[in-house]
Amino acid sequence: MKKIEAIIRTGKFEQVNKALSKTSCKFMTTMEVRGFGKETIKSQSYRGTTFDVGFIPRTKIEIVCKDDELEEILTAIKENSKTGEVGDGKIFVSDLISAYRIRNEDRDNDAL
Amino acid sequence: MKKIEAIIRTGKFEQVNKALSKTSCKFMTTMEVRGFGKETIKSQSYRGTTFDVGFIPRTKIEIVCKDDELEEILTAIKENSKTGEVGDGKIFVSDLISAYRIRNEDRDNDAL
Amino acid sequence: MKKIEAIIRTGKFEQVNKALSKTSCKFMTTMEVRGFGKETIKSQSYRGTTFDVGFIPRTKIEIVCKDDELEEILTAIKENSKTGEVGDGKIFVSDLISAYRIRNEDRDNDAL
Amino acid sequence: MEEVTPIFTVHNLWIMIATLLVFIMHLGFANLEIGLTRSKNSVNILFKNTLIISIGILTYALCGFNLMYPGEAFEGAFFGFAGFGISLSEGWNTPAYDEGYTLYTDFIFQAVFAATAATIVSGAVAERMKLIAFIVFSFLYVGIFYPMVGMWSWGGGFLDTLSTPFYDFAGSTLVHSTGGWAALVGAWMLGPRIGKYPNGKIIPIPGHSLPLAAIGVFLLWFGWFGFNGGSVLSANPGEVSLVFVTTAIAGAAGAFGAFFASYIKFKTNDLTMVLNGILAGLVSITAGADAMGLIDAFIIGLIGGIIVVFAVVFFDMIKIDDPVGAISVHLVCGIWGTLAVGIFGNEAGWNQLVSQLIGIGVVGVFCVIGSGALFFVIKKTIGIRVTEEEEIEGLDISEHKMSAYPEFN
Amino acid sequence: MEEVTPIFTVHNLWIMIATLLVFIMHLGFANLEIGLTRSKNSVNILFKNTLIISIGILTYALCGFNLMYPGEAFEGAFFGFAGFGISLSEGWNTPAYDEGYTLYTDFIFQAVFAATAATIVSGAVAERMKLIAFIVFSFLYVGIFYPMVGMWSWGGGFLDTLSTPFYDFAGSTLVHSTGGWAALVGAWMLGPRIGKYPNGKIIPIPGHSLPLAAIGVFLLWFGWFGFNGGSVLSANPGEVSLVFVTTAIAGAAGAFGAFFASYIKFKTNDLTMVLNGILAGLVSITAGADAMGLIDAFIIGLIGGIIVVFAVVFFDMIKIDDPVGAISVHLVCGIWGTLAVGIFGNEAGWNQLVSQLIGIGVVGVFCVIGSGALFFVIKKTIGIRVTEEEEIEGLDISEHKMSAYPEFN
Amino acid sequence: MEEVTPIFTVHNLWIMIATLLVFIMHLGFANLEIGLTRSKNSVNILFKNTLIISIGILTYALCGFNLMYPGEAFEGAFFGFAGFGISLSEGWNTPAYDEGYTLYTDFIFQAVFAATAATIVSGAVAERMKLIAFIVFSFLYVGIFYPMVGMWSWGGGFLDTLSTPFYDFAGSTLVHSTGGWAALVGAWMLGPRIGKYPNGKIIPIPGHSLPLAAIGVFLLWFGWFGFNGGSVLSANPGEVSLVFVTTAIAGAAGAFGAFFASYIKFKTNDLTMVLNGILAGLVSITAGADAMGLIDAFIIGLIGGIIVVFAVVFFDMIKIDDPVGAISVHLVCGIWGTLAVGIFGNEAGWNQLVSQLIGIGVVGVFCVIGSGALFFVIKKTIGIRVTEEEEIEGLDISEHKMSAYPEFN
Ligand SMILES: Nc1ncnc2c1ncn2[C@@H]1O[C@H](COP(=O)(O)OP(=O)(O)O)[C@@H](O)[C@H]1O
Ligand SMILES: Nc1ncnc2c1ncn2[C@@H]1O[C@H](COP(=O)(O)OP(=O)(O)O)[C@@H](O)[C@H]1O
Ligand SMILES: Nc1ncnc2c1ncn2[C@@H]1O[C@H](COP(=O)(O)OP(=O)(O)O)[C@@H](O)[C@H]1O
Repeated sequence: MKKIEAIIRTGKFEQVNKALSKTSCKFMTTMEVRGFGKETIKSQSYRGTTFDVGFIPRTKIEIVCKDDELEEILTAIKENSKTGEVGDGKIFVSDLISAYRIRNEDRDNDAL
Repeated sequence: MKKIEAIIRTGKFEQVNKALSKTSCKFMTTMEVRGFGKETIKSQSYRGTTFDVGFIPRTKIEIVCKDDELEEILTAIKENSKTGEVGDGKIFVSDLISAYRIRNEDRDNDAL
Repeated sequence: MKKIEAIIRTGKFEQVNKALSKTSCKFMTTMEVRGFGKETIKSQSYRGTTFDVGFIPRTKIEIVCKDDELEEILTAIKENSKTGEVGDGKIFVSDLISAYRIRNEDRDNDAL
Repeated sequence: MEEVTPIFTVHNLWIMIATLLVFIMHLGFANLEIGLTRSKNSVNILFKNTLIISIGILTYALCGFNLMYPGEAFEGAFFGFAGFGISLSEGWNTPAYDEGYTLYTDFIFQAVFAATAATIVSGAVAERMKLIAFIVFSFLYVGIFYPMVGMWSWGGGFLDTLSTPFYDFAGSTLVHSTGGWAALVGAWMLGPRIGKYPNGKIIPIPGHSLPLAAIGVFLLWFGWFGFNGGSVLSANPGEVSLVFVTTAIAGAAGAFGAFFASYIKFKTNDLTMVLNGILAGLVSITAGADAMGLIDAFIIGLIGGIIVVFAVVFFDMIKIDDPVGAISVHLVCGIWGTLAVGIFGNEAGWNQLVSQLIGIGVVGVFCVIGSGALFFVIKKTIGIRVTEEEEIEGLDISEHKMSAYPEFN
Repeated sequence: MEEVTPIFTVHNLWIMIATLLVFIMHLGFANLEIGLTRSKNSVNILFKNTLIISIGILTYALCGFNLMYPGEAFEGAFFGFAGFGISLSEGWNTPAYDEGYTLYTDFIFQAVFAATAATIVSGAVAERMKLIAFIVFSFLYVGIFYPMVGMWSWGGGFLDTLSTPFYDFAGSTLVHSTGGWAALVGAWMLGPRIGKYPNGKIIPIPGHSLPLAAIGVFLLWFGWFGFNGGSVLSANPGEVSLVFVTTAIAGAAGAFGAFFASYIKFKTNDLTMVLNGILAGLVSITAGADAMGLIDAFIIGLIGGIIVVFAVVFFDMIKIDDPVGAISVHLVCGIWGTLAVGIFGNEAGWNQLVSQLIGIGVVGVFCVIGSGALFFVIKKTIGIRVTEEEEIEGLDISEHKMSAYPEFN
Repeated sequence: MEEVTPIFTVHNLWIMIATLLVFIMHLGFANLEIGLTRSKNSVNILFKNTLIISIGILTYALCGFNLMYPGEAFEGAFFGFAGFGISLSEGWNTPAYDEGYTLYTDFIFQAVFAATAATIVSGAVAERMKLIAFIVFSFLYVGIFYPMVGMWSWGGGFLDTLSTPFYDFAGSTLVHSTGGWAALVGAWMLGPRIGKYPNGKIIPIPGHSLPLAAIGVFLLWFGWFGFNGGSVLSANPGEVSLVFVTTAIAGAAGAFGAFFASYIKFKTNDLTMVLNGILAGLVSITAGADAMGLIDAFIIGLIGGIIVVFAVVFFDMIKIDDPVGAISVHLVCGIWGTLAVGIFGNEAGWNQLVSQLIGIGVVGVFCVIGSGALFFVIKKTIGIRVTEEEEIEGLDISEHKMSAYPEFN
């Protein structure tokens, strides 16, 4: 099993979500995060002073999948979250030891 | 050391929290996440149009523990977050290389 | 590649951020989390009843870095998030299999 | 037919403006109630509060007005009814109807008052009562029970023909306690919200927006100048300005009463208690706002503010779960304010105190039985409380399929 | 020179207070509009709404007042203008000017009305129109088009000199439809918000704060008593109190109309529909608030509340994206209310109905062409819609470099 | 004893209504202040603002009223006091007391004014001043210093007996600058909020809710019609309606002044600047609201709106941290408005300008010394600023153990 963590543009989420629903990935968990990176930050202004907010709101997607599903999912995310501009984000993959479905006794690959 | 990531029903959090406090797990980090999965989504309605919000608010628990504490903690989470209905959530376990306590020089198992 | 997850005092974030910008870490992702731990919780009060909120708002920093950058980054975080009081937080390190830059075809170390 | 004189026009204008001030109190109630409850029930509360004012106006036109003011034929009676609808008597728009207002002004001023009684209940049963059950309850309580009680004193009924008539200037008992008793019965019959009193402990359920709660209280205080000031039923400069001053002082004293009481008791500067303290002071002065001096008003308000702190604690102790403190504010301070008329100010005296006790008692018994019967019948028929699952999910989604703040949770 | 009598002072006082009530409606509009849209556009909306009221007051002083009330010389005309600025006629502050108010009271009451027309448009074009385009539009629409239309009936123009004069008491057509037509044209020319109608489906874009929306509606209802009540143009007790009652009843009936209609149609208790229903009832009664009985007001409001539900669905069906329902409320119910004057109440009759139709038609044609031309010229010159990127990011950041709730997102 | 005439009743009614309008300004101040600060301090601010209005009413009854209006015996004096409490003179509720109002109306109108002075300070010292220190300050500043200053001009004191009396119609100096000077001294003595000026840079600390800030400004503008209009001290149609118009125009012009100034200076459409601009226009017109023509009002407001933008920048430059811009709005524009009386309108002239300068100077010196002494004594005794840790955590938790929005952070 692999764990995919993708940090993407919040505005691209809908598109990625739609693309993923056509892959073997049927589950995911997302959260709002703040990205600090190379991206060009839009500066804000308040009462005459301009300031950089320093971060950009991003969406993080976490998916745990079987090893053989990995490529398909990675491709779906990459293709659909891409604009080609700086700030498109990153995808990280790591190993998972075990997985459990809380509802019943399913484990590991069965639990996904 | 192992890292446990559990995605559970937000409404079950209190119960899990109470159960965990009776295990050797004395620390955890939680965050609000959005779960996309098999669960039956309650549809919402706005000005005459019904729509699926697509996700369900879930709570994610992250716990880093010693290898020998793993089972106990897993059991506590599983038993207390279970309703038996679709949507109960998942638990994922992965390996950890090292851990540090910021306050002092404790490392790895000592730092937990 | 290594993945660093640091859970720090929210009030220390600015300082850590500034320190990190002087290391080879140029990217990170942060999120608001709730920490349950040994920290002394300030109790709140509402309409005559005192209660413990049970958690403390914390900031979680996630950084993926090359293996040889690890120490430098860890040191920067540790030194700048420390107060010496209970509740300073933890840093966890785990292994990463692969990384991708969404914008182009960069992989792994190149993608960071 | 009498002429429309300048003075009649002024008096009438003031009562119309007082109507607006009482109207905006409903926004105050709505804000206070959503502020002191969780965001997962805000749509439900706004829905209820929006309908209550509408129900109040419509039922009062249908029957309430003629139940409350059935006319001289029913003097000293327990019940009277002058028929459905509002019929225009001759001279309805001249001083022949009343020195201070036209028939329609009279009606609309009383109508916005009426809805108040149900709004008070709304706060106490919040976060767990079924929408449809609450709507049915409001229709009947505002349309029938409230005007019946009002008739006893303001409509010339039996409390008004006691040898020393029961004195309730702007409704500490007739409005606030009438709502408060039903709030008590409702909160008791519903039982507490899930998680409020687990294993006998008290777990606070903090309201989701104290700014909204504070906005609510400011608007209520603002409107109260119309609630009390309009009850003079004319723009008489001396009387209305006295009522303004007593209302202002009692509210301010209530704030300090609650501030000190909660600081001494809990060692904390609890904003929600100060907000309740202001309302407590206002409810307390309502029965005698035109009969008190400045120092009387100060003492009455101060004591009201102190009482409300202990009342909130008391109801928590006996496990009556009242999310916004409506019972403590409107019932307990309503009783205190009504009694205060017999103790302080122009009307003070043993006879008056006895009449006040009679009024409080009769209204209390009637409201408890009346609202109890209503709630009971509703419970047995359409059901009164949402399911546990619905309550945990929040009434906004379960009753309305909507979220109050869709972007924030 | 005539003397300042007590009765003149009362009348004038009421119109000044009505001015304040209409003024606070602008806060109501602002709250409703930000409540029903996304938080990423709230600063933009508040900016627009803050400027609109300022624009209304300033342009009305510059030319609006003298366009709308050019004086007897232009009786029966289509256009008239008495020159820039406000000049003080002799006796401007005595009954010689008018039995009910001074010149300045007249001016300021009319000025706060004027801004309403542009505010209505604001809601329909929200979340995608360029700030500068909207400001330019408001200046011209409020400063020139609105007073021209108003002149036709209220200023003694040709609609007022029909054999059966067009009857629009407080402006169902002259204010609400005038705003509503421009809202329709604007929403149509702009096209829908990104993501509202993908592939022909309707995807709701929920407003970010229903509490703010509800506060807005309460404030609007509150202010409407001044909008309608002030339009009596004196404090006449009988007339103003009647208007209060019809306004209250129509609003309440509108709430129930929308409640039932949306429950039957969608099986849901939709708060936003009930809120729109109240406004629908209020817009509907506005044209005949002084000419209806209580039952008339109830029926008119109820139908208004029902209509608005179907209108919202209809405009979504034809893909006119109106975030707050402004077109349904102000245009559709404005038309309904204007027609209702020919059907119910004192003025009812065929001749009246024909006059109402003429008025509706003429105003409609003029406003569609006028606002269409305005929007077209603006589109071709400074551009009318923000870029796709700006819209997705939100107008707060792209137009103002600010965030409405910097801590929450 | 003189009779209660219709005209007396109207005048008195208007002053009572103006009282309500000024009262609701306190809700406006509260909203503006929490909107422009961080959510971790909202409970604290609401607590302060709720107590200030209560403190204002109570201290004004205790001694303020009799300090401010000590009676003819103290004509031309620097200090006078007619004893504690409010004693009812004979004829207090007839024109014998005053042609325009009863004693109680007079008292309550002045009392709600009084609290304004402390509220202004509240904004400038927000997010770092100790609660108890602020409460003690408010008691003394509102109870003693404010009425002393007011007495000099409105109470017949020495500024009123200058050969050309100092002219401050509704209090640009007597209310706004009096608050503003203390705001300046307080903000200076407290020092800036942590993180506002690190290493000499300016780091903006954005307010957490611009919708609340905008609601606040709308309510303030609304209330200002009572603040200025009530200061006519009668319902005189010509005078009050003129004041309404100048107040409306100055506020609108202030919005545009700030809009243009901040756009030209910063190339941004800053909502907070436009909001401050409206208030700037209003403060500026306050001193001469009854003495200006429409064009005067426009110019005064416009300049006020421009000034406020530069003032905000200036105070940031000299590192006086004023979270809501209170000093810029109330002090700087208060001075401008007071001077404007000598430059524009009926009172303009060299002598008047000199008197205005004297008034501004004397009040300034007195308020700086007075509030400085007060703050100093408080600092040395109970302490004035919360600890660094408390400030970072937020005053809501550290001073109140509560969170304003417990669900959202
Ligand atoms: N090494 C990293 N560790 C953690 N988060 C990262 C890392 N690199 C990028 N991110 C996240 O991804 C977001 C986009 O990254 P960025 O480098 O700007 O994309 P790109 O390289 O395509 O321009 C960042 O805002 C940050 O949240
Ligand atoms: N493979 C996965 N990767 C990431 N998150 C997942 C995965 N599977 C489930 N989840 C999370 O767990 C939640 C509940 O999962 P679900 O499959 O509905 O539970 P069950 O299988 O018990 O019905 C989902 O909403 C999602 O947030
Ligand atoms: N084993 C753990 N697993 C997950 N999160 C942890 C763990 N230990 C600590 N944390 C997080 O770190 C925060 C601070 O930890 P704490 O133990 O109080 O620090 P310290 O040991 O320095 O006093 C906790 O609130 C929690 O969020």
